[in-house]
Amino acid sequence: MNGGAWQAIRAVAWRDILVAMRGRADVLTTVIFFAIVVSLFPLGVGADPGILQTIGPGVVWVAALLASMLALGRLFAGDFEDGTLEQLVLAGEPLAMLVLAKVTAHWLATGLPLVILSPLLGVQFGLTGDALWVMMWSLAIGTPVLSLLGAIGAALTLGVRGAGALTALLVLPLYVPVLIFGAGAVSAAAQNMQISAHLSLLGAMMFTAVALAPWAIASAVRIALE
Amino acid sequence: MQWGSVSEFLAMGGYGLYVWGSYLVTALVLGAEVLLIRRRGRTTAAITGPTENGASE
Amino acid sequence: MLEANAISCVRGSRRLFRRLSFRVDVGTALRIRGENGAGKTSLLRIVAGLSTADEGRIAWQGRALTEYGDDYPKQLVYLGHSNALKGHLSAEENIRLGLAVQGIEVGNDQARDALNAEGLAIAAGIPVQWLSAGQRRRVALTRLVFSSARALWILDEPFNSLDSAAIERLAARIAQYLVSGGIVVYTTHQDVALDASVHTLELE
Amino acid sequence: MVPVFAVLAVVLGIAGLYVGFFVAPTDFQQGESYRIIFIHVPAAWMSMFIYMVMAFWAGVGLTFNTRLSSMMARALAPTGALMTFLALWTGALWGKPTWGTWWVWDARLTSELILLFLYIGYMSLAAAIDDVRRADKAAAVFALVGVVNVPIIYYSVQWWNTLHQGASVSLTRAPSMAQSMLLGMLLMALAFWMYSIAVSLMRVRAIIMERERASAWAQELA
Repeated sequence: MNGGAWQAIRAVAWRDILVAMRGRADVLTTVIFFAIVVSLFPLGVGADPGILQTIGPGVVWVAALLASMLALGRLFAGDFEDGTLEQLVLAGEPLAMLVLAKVTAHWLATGLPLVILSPLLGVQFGLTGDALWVMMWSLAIGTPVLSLLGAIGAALTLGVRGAGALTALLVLPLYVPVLIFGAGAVSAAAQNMQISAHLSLLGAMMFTAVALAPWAIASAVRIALE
Repeated sequence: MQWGSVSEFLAMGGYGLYVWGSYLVTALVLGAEVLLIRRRGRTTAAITGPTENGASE
Repeated sequence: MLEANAISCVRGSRRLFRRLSFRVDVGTALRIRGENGAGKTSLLRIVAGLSTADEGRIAWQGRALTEYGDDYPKQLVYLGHSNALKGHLSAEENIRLGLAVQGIEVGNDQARDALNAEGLAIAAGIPVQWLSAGQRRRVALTRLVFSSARALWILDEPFNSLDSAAIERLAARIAQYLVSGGIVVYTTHQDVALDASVHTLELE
Repeated sequence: MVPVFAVLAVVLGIAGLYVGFFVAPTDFQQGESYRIIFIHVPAAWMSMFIYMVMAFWAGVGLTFNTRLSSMMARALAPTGALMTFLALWTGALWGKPTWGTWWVWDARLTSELILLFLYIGYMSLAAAIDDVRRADKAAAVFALVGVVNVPIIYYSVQWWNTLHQGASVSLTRAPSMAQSMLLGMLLMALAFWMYSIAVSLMRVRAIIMERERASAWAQELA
């Protein structure tokens, strides 16, 4: 990759991070949504520690999944309306790389906070040190996949009526494998069973997503701008 | 040919509800699909009418 | 040299134009006229390579756009209806980062000088969303200061919401760019005099 | 061409049903309820097969920009979704007498459910976009992304099922297949295949006519 491409990628990522920092409200909504959804479950299911401990991993993971899906609305929509997305396509650099830069910046603003907050919420469910540690790891590996898959849905539904709900409908089925192995890893750790299988499969999904998703996102963006 | 009588066939060894339930719904659904498509074809043909290139054969 | 022969474009179930041909040589500008919805913007987007014509072919320096891939966009600047500015960021940041994405390196002071020349010194540091429409358009147009190296400018209603002084400045800059061997394809509903050779294309 | 497949579908269907109900013996373990297999398994196979064919046409339409292949993909989707629904419906009705519950979190049924969501996602994306050409292309991208994910979803659900349930409750272990049972199922599968082709061709003709009407109006307007 020549210098120009790297410079463009850095500029795209840095610009999005700046925008995320300036518009902190958006970042906070994702994290607060995550916290609220997690704390709803004990109210619904009752505070019996036994139950909470078994459903804890699944609840935190589903909440993280929904929170990251909620945040997808801001990934391309803003750039689509103000015309910056067009300039990305006309930058003459591989669009898949520029899009990957955007998703990375988006993950830093919305995925990473979930990872950092998750142990705090795991404690609510009586999960111990080991399970909490694995929860952070599984989310750290899993949330990038959620962002990448979600970005495909977000790009496909640009400028479409009811894009939010439609993106959810498109990406939730694709999230299933990530949820299974993510939550599986945490509940395995909670019963101090083997977790290496879960995490390595999650890792495999992450690398596949990083390799393949950008091309799908790029073609979806080009189609949206036609 | 192990069905003694029609009623035995319908009873389907006591599972009649489930077996016929599935077959009936399948038949209904497939039949409905065919009818819907035919209606969809006819409405388009009706609207198109005799266009200059006679698209609705 | 930009050339289009027999291009046509259908959007949804409406045909915008059919069998349209034109040629724009170095140093000349092509103004595209037509009422709203006649397909002016669609034509500009086709020329920029953002979308593809249903029929016909566009050639840039003799080669069809389809053969270029990523290096055709490298030779043009496209300014659409929207200003391509991020509201949260300041004018300076928008220019610097916006151009960096296009591969044009611009330092802080260069950006500030360009904004001063455009009379936007005070606005350089504040988020663009608090500027007026005219000021935002002028910030967007400042990109042209750094794009004279590009061979083709595609401008969609560049004079929109500009005051007369700004219109004159822009007209002068376009004329100067044309003299230095550039090509401009643009649309405008205001009759702005450009002292360069301008052809007009009417879209019914 | 449609009538050919329609006739084939009917003939194979009747043959299959005949074999299924009158030749195949009663299953010693499940009694007569297993006869649902004659539509459950073909429907499940077709739901997977149609998604692959749909993704193939979508891919062709996307790469070669051929409108007809995108239309073919759009024509296949509803039938595929229907087959998935039938697989789920018959699976539930089969589960009730055999395991006492309408819905069983069996690996295959669960992935069928997710496949249904993928179909619905494809169709609603295509329907939500007004510009027909963009709708075809966007839906095609989703179909391709889907087809890459279907095996991943299938195996992760499989893995998840063995983890939580153990292999006891599973449809995969079909009852020991007497010769005639297998024949009945294969005949029905072929019948479903012919049916799907016939119905999709009918629908693609309707889509072509609709789009010709749309462009015919464009000519008159211009």
